[in-house]
Amino acid sequence: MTIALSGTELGKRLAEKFPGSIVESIPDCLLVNPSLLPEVAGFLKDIPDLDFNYLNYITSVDYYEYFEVIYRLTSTKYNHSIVLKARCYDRENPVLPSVTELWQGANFQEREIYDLMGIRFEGHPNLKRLLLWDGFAGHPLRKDYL
Amino acid sequence: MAIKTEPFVLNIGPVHPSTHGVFRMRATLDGEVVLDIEPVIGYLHRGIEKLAEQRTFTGFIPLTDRLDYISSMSNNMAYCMAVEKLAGVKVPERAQYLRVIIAEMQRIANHLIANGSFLNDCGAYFTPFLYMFREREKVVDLFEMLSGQRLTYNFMRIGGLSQDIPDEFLPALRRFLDKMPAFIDEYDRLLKENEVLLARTRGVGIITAEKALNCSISGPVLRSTGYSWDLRKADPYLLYDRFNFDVPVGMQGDCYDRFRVRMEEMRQSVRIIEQALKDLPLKGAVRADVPQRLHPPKGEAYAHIESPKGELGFHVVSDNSIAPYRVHIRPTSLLNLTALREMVRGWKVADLIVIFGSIDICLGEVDR
Amino acid sequence: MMMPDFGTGARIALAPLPPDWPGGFWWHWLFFTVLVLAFVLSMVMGVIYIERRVLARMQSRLGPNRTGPFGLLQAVADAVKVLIKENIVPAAADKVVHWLAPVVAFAPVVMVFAVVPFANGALLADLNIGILYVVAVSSIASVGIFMAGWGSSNKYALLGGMRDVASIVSYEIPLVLAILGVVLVAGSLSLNDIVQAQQNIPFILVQPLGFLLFFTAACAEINRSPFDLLEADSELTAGFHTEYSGMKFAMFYLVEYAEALAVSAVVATLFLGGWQGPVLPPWLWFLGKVFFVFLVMVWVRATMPRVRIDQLMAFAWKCLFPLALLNLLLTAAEVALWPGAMPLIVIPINFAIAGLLIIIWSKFFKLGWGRVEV
Amino acid sequence: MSKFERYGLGILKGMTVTIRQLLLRHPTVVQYPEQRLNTSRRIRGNELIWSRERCTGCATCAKACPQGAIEIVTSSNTNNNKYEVETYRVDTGYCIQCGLCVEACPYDALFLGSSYERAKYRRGDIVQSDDALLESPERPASGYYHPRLAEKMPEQTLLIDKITEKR
Repeated sequence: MTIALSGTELGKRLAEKFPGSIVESIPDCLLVNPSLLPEVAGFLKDIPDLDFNYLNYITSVDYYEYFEVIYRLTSTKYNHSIVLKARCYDRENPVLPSVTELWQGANFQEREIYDLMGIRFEGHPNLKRLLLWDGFAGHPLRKDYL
Repeated sequence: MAIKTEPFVLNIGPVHPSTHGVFRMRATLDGEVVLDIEPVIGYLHRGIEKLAEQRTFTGFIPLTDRLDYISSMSNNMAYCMAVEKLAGVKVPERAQYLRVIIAEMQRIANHLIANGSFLNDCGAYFTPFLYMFREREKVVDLFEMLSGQRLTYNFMRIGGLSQDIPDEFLPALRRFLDKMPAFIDEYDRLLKENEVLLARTRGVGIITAEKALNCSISGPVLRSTGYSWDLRKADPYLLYDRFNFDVPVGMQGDCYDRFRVRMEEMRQSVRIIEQALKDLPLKGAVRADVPQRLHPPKGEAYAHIESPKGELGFHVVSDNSIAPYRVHIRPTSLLNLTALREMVRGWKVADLIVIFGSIDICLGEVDR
Repeated sequence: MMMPDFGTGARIALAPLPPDWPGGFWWHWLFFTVLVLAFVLSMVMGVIYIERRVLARMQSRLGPNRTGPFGLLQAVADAVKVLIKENIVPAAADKVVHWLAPVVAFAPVVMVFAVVPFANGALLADLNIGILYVVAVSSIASVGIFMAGWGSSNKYALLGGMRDVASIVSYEIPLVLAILGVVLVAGSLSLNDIVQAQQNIPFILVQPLGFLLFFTAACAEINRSPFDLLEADSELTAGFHTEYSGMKFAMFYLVEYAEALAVSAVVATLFLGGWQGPVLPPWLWFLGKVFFVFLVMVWVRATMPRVRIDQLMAFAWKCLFPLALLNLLLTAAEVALWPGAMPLIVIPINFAIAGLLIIIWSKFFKLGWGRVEV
Repeated sequence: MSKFERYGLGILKGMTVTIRQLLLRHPTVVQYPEQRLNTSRRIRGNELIWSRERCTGCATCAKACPQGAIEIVTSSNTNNNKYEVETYRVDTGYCIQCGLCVEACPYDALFLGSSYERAKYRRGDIVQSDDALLESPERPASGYYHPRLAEKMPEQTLLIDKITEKR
């Protein structure tokens, strides 16, 4: 059984290591400060006793006030998982750092999120629209897209 | 003096016999050698995730059929499991057993198509393809008996199955199971040791386990690298912890291993179904009491299953209305394509097709 | 009746040629040319029918069964359909080459049948260099195929044409070397003489390795599966004839099967004793053998995956070519040192040598992998 | 490096399978227009079948339809305190035969058709309403979600029970 790690415990550890990186830590997930996301994700991936080597998926949800990007990480070695969340409050030009460097599997998914939700991922090697064609007006998965 | 050559761009797809749908690759070739490819997808994009936001929780189930249309039952099941997790619905045991049986039947059907079209891509002129379709037809017949349709089953419901199985289903399934292993042996006899197939697929398109994990690859493609990661074992959903089965893994992660892993998985699926049939409760409800206009509490849930192609998951967000606030589908096929570029570089055009075929994608799921 | 002598140099008495057709040489020529053409075209329909039905049955299907009794007229119906189809020439195509290609491909295939004996002496031209003529003429078809690939201005077609040229050039060599073994044993280049030399023992028993080499190389030469790279439908959509439609496509289709028929006829002539056989009339024996060889081709096609282009070339140069050279050497040695050898001794020896060589070469010869660092 | 380790024996092994299929087995083929198989008892066929008598006009089906293909217009009849269905219209072109409306109907007034060759020549014909939706000999109802109806239907022909045909 994949154990869902408690966000509160991991959050404490991360807050010590990277001050200001954790906005909120609840049992279900860790809410990460977007500016420190690559550091936190890299720590989670590289530290031997966590070893989150597998990125299940990235998705994004539009909550009107902010965009929430959700990362689910799994360690295939220890068989545990954690959910990271990052929020973008800027609706006009939402930007998040890319995690493609850490997990290549993020490549297509970040492009998809850029395409459908309009969140730009900085540091992505090839940030183009994935599903829709270039020049498509708007980002369909936003709640205000009609 | 060396001859001056320059690479040329070959456009493969979106309409091409072996891109399994409307996948397009811009391949840069040096003679026959693939220097680089750029996958272009989106030709089948229907905006299913957006459509979900305008449908009720139940009303979205028929649309999940259209994701990976080769294995619709798995899609239905994954979505229903996510909503069940969200709404806290307890599925009756009989329904869970039936779900296991159906999911494994679906795995057999999917792997038959995957291997058949893979061998067809290798150039075996339709013989293995048609042999495998013949067996798949039998599975589809059984699904037709259950759900009334042959491709878009729409059989799972939130809290169980849409209807109980008909009386003639179990004897028919038993007859199918009795014959299936012999047919798998026949496929093995047909091409498993064929020298030409070995030459074409051994060592071709190798991917290492670390690379595969880093690229979020799952399913038979990951297991072919020798890394045993199967959600049925790693994160047992339904009743998979009650069954005794093996997870076949490959040796080095080449096309031949992927082919072999799928063949072995079919054998294991037959094993699982036989065990499930033994334990299946003969009477009992197949559907929990779920209101037709379900509105789960506010929150989000993610449920994943080991679909035939890999980890298929649904991330469902609810805002306590009758429609999901957001549905995200973890697209197995799309993520399995992540490493395609690394896998095909330096191989020939013919290998490009073989490697692509061995990944076994379904464009309905890639583009959604 | 003479005993077959394995290349002792003694001339085999030529059977009397059939009487000249009244009206002189040109009438004779015209009549038999038309006859051979008609034969080829009708036989091609036959082999298309056989291929489709047998392949279908091997694939657990029925095959064409709607037009005519047992679907016998399917090829006719297809021909009529294809005749009334629109002829599409791509705008960027080299028009002349595009037009000429099917003709260039078709003509030499029919010409092969000029020297194939249907019965004793029943052949259009009893060339004393018959087999050389077959080899020379049959490879012209690849010029037509390359013209089609080049003239279509289509990348798939070009790749297909390139593959064809590469494979033809490579496979011509083992093909000829395998034929040379037969020629050494028979002591003649004329196909009729070769058939007559097989009166008691067909050469497949005397030359088992030569037969395998010839059959493989010929399959590659005419692009039958598993060497059907130039129209590899899963890779190159339709290869060289991607841009062809209507009757020009039908010509290529015809070429494909006429080539298969020609190779079957040559195999039957060289290795299976041609028209020789008891009881039944010679032409029936010949046809039966041709169809049998063709059936084997269909059988192989139903089973085998396709090889890759570099494996195709490697197979020709690293496997078939040395084996063919060895075969030629051994045959020459046998013929020179042991001219009057009893066939009963030679046959097992040759089979043993063939088996041994194949096993040894299997150890040496490797396929697969082959990634190029880019 | 992989090699021809089995000297072509693997190829010969494969060829025995194909020749066995040619000589010993029957093709697995159904000659469709002449030879028809019994479809599933629960077949979700081409058209929706509606029962005017049982329908109360509650519009549960219209709400359950994920495609919005069902349109229902009712008027209230004050005399006997009842809804009356004025129009029941299905756009078959939108219909995906998911069967959710049949499941949703609380009065068993909806059925899926069990016929499957119901292509239309005109676009107008695919929008069906009222009397065109009733059950008729060309439009038999299927047993989907109606077990009692399913029992009466002929048993499904299964490929497992060997559908073969001699040449």
